Amino acid sequence: MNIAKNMLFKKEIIEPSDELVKETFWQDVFKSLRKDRMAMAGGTIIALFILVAIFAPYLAPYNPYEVSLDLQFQKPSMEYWLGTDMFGRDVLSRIIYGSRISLLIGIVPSLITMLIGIIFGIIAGYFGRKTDFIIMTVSDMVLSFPSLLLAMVVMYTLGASLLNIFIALSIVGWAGTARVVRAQTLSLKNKEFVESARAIGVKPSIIMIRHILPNCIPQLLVLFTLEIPGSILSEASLSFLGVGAQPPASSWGLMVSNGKEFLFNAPWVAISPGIAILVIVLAFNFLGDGLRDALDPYLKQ
Amino acid sequence: GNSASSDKMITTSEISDPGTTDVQKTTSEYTIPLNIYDRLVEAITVSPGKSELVPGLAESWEVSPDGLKYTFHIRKDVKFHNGEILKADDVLYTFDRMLDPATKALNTDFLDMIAGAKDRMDGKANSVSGIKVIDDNTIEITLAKAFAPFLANLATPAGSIYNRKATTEAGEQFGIDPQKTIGTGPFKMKSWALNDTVVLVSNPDYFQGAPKIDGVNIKIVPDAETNRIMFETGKLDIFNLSNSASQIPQFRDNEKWKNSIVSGPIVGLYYYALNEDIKPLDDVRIRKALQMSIDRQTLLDKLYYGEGQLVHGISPPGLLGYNPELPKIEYNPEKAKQLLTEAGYPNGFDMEIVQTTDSPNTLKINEAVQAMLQKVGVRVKITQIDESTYFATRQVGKLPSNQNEWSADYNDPDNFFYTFFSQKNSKVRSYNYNNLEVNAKLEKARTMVDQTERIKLYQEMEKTIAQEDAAWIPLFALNQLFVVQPRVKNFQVAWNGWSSMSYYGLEIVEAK
Amino acid sequence: MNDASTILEINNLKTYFYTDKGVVPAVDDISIKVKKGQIIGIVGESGCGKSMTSLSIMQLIAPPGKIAGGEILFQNKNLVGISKAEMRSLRGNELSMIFQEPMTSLNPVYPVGKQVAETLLLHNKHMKKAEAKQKVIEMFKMVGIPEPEERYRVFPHQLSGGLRQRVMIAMALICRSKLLIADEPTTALDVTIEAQILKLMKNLQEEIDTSIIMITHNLGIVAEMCDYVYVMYAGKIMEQADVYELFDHPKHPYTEGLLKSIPRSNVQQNKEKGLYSIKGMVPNMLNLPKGCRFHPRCIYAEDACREVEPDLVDVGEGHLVRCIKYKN
Amino acid sequence: MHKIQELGGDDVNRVLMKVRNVKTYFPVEKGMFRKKSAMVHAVDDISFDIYEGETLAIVGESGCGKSTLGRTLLRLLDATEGEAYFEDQNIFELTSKELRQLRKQMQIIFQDPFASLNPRMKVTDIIGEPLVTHESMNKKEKDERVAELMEVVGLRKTYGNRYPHMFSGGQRQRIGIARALALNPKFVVCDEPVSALDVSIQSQIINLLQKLQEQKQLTYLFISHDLNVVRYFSDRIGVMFVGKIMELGPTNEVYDHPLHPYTKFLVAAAPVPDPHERSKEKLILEGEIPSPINPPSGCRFHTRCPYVQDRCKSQEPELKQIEGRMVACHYPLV
Amino acid sequence: MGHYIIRRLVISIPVTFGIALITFILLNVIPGDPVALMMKDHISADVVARVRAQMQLDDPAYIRFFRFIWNALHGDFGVSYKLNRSVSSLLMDAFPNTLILAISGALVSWIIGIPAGVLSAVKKRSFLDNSIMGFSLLGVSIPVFWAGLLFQYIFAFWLGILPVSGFDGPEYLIMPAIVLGWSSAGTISRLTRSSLLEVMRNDYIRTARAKGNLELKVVINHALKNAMLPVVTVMALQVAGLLSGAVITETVFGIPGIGRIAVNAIQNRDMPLLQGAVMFTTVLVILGNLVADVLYSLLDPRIKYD
Ligand SMILES: Nc1ncnc2c1ncn2[C@@H]1O[C@H](COP(=O)(O)OP(=O)(O)OP(=O)(O)O)[C@@H](O)[C@H]1O
Ligand SMILES: Nc1ncnc2c1ncn2[C@@H]1O[C@H](COP(=O)(O)OP(=O)(O)OP(=O)(O)O)[C@@H](O)[C@H]1O
Ligand SMILES: [Mg+2]
Ligand SMILES: [Mg+2]
Repeated sequence: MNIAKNMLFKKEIIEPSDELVKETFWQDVFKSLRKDRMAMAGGTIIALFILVAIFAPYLAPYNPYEVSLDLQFQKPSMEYWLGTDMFGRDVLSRIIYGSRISLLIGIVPSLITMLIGIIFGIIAGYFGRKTDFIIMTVSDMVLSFPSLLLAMVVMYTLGASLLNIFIALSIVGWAGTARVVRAQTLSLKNKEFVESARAIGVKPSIIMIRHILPNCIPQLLVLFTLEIPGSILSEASLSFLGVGAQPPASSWGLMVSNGKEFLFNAPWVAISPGIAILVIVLAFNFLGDGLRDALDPYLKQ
Repeated sequence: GNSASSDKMITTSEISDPGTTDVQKTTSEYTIPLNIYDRLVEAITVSPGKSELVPGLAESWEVSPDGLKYTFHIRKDVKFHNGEILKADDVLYTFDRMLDPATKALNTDFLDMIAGAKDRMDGKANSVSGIKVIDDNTIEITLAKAFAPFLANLATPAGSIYNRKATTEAGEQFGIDPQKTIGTGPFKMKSWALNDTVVLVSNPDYFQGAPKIDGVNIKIVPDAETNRIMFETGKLDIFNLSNSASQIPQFRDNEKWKNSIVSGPIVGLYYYALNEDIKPLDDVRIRKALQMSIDRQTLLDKLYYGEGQLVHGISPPGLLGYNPELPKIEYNPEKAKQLLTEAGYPNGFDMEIVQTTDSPNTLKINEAVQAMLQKVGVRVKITQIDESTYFATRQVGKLPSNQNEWSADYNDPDNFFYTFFSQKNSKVRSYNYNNLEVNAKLEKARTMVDQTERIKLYQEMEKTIAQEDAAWIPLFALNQLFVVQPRVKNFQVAWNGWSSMSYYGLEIVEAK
Repeated sequence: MNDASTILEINNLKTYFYTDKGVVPAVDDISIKVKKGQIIGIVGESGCGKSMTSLSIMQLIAPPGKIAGGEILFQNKNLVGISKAEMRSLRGNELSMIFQEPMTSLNPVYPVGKQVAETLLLHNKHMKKAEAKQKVIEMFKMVGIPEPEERYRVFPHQLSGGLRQRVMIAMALICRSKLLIADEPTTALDVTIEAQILKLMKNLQEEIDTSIIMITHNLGIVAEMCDYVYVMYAGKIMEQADVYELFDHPKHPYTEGLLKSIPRSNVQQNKEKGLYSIKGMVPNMLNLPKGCRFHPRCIYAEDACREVEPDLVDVGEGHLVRCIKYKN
Repeated sequence: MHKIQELGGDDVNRVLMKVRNVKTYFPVEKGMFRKKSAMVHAVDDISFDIYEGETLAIVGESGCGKSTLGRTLLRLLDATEGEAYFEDQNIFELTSKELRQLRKQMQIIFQDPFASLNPRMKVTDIIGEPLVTHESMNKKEKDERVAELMEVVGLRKTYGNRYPHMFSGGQRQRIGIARALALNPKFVVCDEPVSALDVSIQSQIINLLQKLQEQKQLTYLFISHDLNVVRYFSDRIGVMFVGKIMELGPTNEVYDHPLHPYTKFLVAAAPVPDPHERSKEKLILEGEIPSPINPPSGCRFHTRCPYVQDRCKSQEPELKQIEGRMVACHYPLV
Repeated sequence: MGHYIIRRLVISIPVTFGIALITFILLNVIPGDPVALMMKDHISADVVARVRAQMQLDDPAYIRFFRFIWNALHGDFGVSYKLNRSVSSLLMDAFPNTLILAISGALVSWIIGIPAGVLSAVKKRSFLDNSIMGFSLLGVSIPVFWAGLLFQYIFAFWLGILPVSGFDGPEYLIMPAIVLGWSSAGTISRLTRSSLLEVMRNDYIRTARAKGNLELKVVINHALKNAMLPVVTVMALQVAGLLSGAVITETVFGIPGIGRIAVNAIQNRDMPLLQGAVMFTTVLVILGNLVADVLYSLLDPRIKYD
């Protein structure tokens, strides 16, 4: 039998054969996400609500702020699909407009939380030692401070306003994110590709941005989708305690807590925003769970 | 068994825990003090919304013609809950304690007109020169200046009389520890689980005879809906609708309950305060315009289901010197706009209304008013701030416009007029209303002895303040509504509202 | 072929994975026979279906995988389609398995002794715990675990890799199984420890007289341990022969390539020439090449190879090859 | 700069790297709470030279400190003690700026082709990262250089904008090699570059490494536990055991005539791919590898050594020169 | 272990101190005035000024802070402005109620959450999984004050089988515990599910199957104990969190607990009380953390603290 002769210096090109997976990471995730019916339902609902929020002025049948006490507590009818509240304002229109504030309250603090959490988490995880100790001690403080109380204190300190709700919820939330990011960073820090970047002489700041952060994203994404419903519910609680969204704005949380007292004589006032909260929170949860499942193999790589 | 249906205990509820029953250290939450202590003079409800001063621990008194010296003759047969006999010294002790700086009392305003009170409060004297014990049953109080409402003043819960021995022994625990909180009243404190229940039991030795009920359970139930469900399931005997006006139609239209509603006017009113330091509220035309742009009748009808009547001045119905003839403040948005234009604001202006964060009822009025003012072009921003900030800001005269309520502490116009518009108080209440003439008249009226003249002066001032100067926007006097279980008899709405509810007269008759 | 000495006979086994990207024929029509007391080897590169073959025998294929055809006769009983209860009574008892990763194959929260005893108790309903413990300790002694009494109580993390693998072996042999499947039992171990474990397995096999299926990608281990060898490539058996025959006269170009590409310590290799290497790489199982699945990498490939899939042909003395060059 | 005495070997070759008494210890973190009482003696007083252009292999069992040694020499880990001179520069004393400069000269190829490439970066960016970091190249120059590198390691250059997961293990290892070579280093640490690969792929990579060494005059520190590969690939070999070098010398000599008992057993333990060899009685080392936290007293190998003597238990043997090799044994097998 | 616990406690000192400081700063930048608040509508500038001085509120902030710390170190958290009682006794009185509520709420959430998590992990992505997850997430999604009202309406008003509000016996605990537990059952079930799914992928599960174990036994004996490790941590933290997080439940059901005290303290700018309540709950959370870690080490033989 004739063995191939000197193969060593033969020019050889390895074909990355087309049979190999061609999808990018996100295509792959999206593909497995698409099969998850609950997650897709969640995603669709969220998309719908976002559209509603964007096109609120076109969708709302009435001016949501228009008070006319003569129209107080109209039952749901053809004219007022979801009835009117004690000021005669159209509940449907208020829910439609409320989606703006509620989604903002869900998304903005979660974004801020993520941002702060990422920065502190990566820095703590990457540099370790004293930096880590300080950041983690502060985050311990935040975490051991009862979150609703902390939010309340902050709201009292800063006064009730939308911006301050964002701030309050972010102050409460960042510590959890920082922990997750830090843990992730700690595990990534010892990964060979990070070491390889160090071996090349890449600066720490760039390593953090280029190598560590993108690999935290799947985890962060899951966290993000689960943070949002948390914020929406926190705002409802804050509204219940009187420091949530401010009238005449109509956040769902505010509508629910205001409508609570009419639950017996005019149930429609509170039930429909309540259902809106329920639906969006469930939607985010299902999407988050679906994402987690879809990202699962990547979270553990 | 704490349930309402058992024995002869009445079960009621409060939204929040009073914290202390020492009236010297609180300026509200008087229900329990009213029932466990007595005062030298008592203000009783004689008919709905009407009150009268009657002898209490003092069986009689004399007032010197200049209105400066009061001599009280104290009953001989009164026993404190600890068995001590009431003596004039206890009265001296009580009043001195209020003024003693060590007490850190908050209610000193009720006694600071007594001669020597200021020195005592400032720590310059060890006793109050104006209070003298003549004998065990006689005490003489001298005022620094004549003060017409002094007697009515003493009839407020703040005038409750303590026992020297028990109170001294109790120290900081007085008013807190049920066993150490000793009064002479028809009920004794039995137990106190903070934020849960206060139990009062009847005092069989009460000098006017033991109450007909065994006692009162006062539940602390913060949530209004929970309150309602408790009442409907028989866990409460009395349900106060003032915290949930929205339930009024529910009960009014309910076959089971509609006959159990006890309603009555109270001497108190709702109003908007306007801060004249904030532009353009310094312009009387603007203030008048605001008065005219609020459809008060609709507010009353829609938010309070018509349970009350409009007020056009300062005195609510039932107050000494109430003037039913006062011209009406009309709802006239057209004229209001015209006034705004005259004042240089044809397109309206921006206005801030503040309120405390956890008062949903105020918020409702504010939201409705916001919409009404919007119609004349006034753009209202409702700011909710926490109570602490609210009062701190108000105290320095910087609080923007706000809606508020006031019910009488004592039945005298002074309690309204002076409280709001005197030079001293106008700032503290953030009106910054400075009509020197009115200020002088207010001070004068306090000291006047001739009641008829005095009332006339008040009615005159009322017109000036509320209508000519439009210093505030009076809204309405509301009825107080309660739903009461059928087994509870003799329930009466207190003349000045819930906070002074006496349980003494109640009876329980179990239906067969 | 039902002679008494055959303990396991796999005929035309197909284990497919039905994924959304397509069907993966992880095990594609393979036949294997194991005689009593025999050590057979299955070699092949990563992903060629070795583990799936063993898991198929154990009936532990998890969805989306499924046995798509063929039969697995264990002591003349077909395991494909057997009831779950019946299968459970075989597992760990007559049929047992050692896995590749001793580090993760033991439950971290139970003492190792207990884990071994569990197998015993599962298959001997009347056995007392104390008796089981006694047996486990004996077994521990047998697999060369020092201080077996103390070791009974320790947790997996307190043992080194070699000891853990011994525990795994003890677990597999505690019921004196007829057939032991060892899926890369030493891959995770160090050479010196590997030598210990291999020796141990060999000794035990002689003592207990079980048959062993040794799955590995290390030809050295095959040469040292096995009597008969199957070479797998992309789900199919490419060549099977007696171990001496295979190493001395490899017939399939793949086998040949594999043997040549190992740097040998006993043969003086000419460094200038470079190592022999098989070009290209293992095909994607979702998209197998037409014809012989090895042809893209085969230096002898002809046109015919690209068209027809060759059969496994017997070239005598139990030597079978799947290559177009050999026709009967 | 003081003169360092050179260790062993002939003086024909230039010394590229001098390693002197290097120790790398890790504090042990017990449980969740950090109590740093114990130390892992991962690399414990190691000295040797690396000659320009040679392949020095380090073999030893898992956990004996091979990777730690490699990483310490690249200063990816900080040494606890000792000195290491790369062309007369003590790399342990460089400032971080100097170090970044030096990184152009010395690179590393990792074992795990899956973990060593950032899964979120495209191949071009992975290979181009060293270029972007060190050379101010414009995009075009960079892309050209990357394409060139890809070709050198046998990757089709059109696949530059793919992600690592789209490649097989062998291809990924090639990407890692291209990245390591991007800056034309002199010295490359290969930390088990082929142990994760299948035999058929393994030989491709070994050939590639060999080709590159010849073309670019690279010096390799080749870490492996596969004795067959090492024997084939290296010029000299160092045998490590629990943080120490036991024997160091030219590959064939060490294999054919091991002086240290450990080397002898290690070589014997490797399974031979030849069934005819199996009838021979194998030399099998008993016992477990000792813990690097508490290495045995005296000679670290004494607990497993069949030739152990009393002296071995108490006195630690030094690495001495014997027959042109270095051995750390009181009783070498001469 | 003893050492470990002590050192952990030592480490938590800066955390506790920091929290005291943060609370103090937050409360001091707010313009409010506790005395003004105590007087409410009867406010009078003279009285406020006098009482403030009497209460030493006019001292510089740092003096007040260190006075507070100094007293706290001596076990004296001061006297509540609003309730006129010693903060320590207020907290100690409220604590048992909250503790009972928190524990029973947590129990409910475990009783719902853990089996739900297990079931949905075993039947992953099935209808059962989705509906169980849906149910436990429902608890998370409904605002607590709503769920509370709903329960009161159904069980107290309609069915009349449970008391509406108050805290006089075990029957009073049922609804609040369910409301509270349901609201956190989602977290537990989700965690159980993902943890179990992860554990089920492990090699030792395959080993357990290869031994001939029943699938149910594999899940319960082999997977669950491992899967519970992260869940237990969260469970211990959850109890700690519920101690202070039950504010709304306490309000709706009229339970005299720490949460309500704390909220009232915030509303009343009752500095000593809030400081006390926050310190108290912080210490509880820290202890909860510690308990979680200790439990973890008891369950997981791999972790030893010494
Ligand atoms: N869950 C799965 N889904 C799809 N394909 C799978 C799955 N599990 C295994 N496979 C495929 O089955 C084939 C055979 O895998 P198997 O584990 O038997 O390989 P192996 O020979 O044991 O490899 P290794 O040496 O890496 O253990 C692989 O190509 C793999 O892609
Ligand atoms: N960052 C670290 N922290 C603590 N200990 C470590 C660290 N890195 C390595 N070690 C320990 O140092 C010792 C040597 O590890 P090293 O990775 O150098 O071994 P190795 O010879 O490369 O082993 P392998 O063949 O498994 O790669 C081991 O006991 C290891 O557990
Ligand atoms: Mg396998
Ligand atoms: Mg290594």
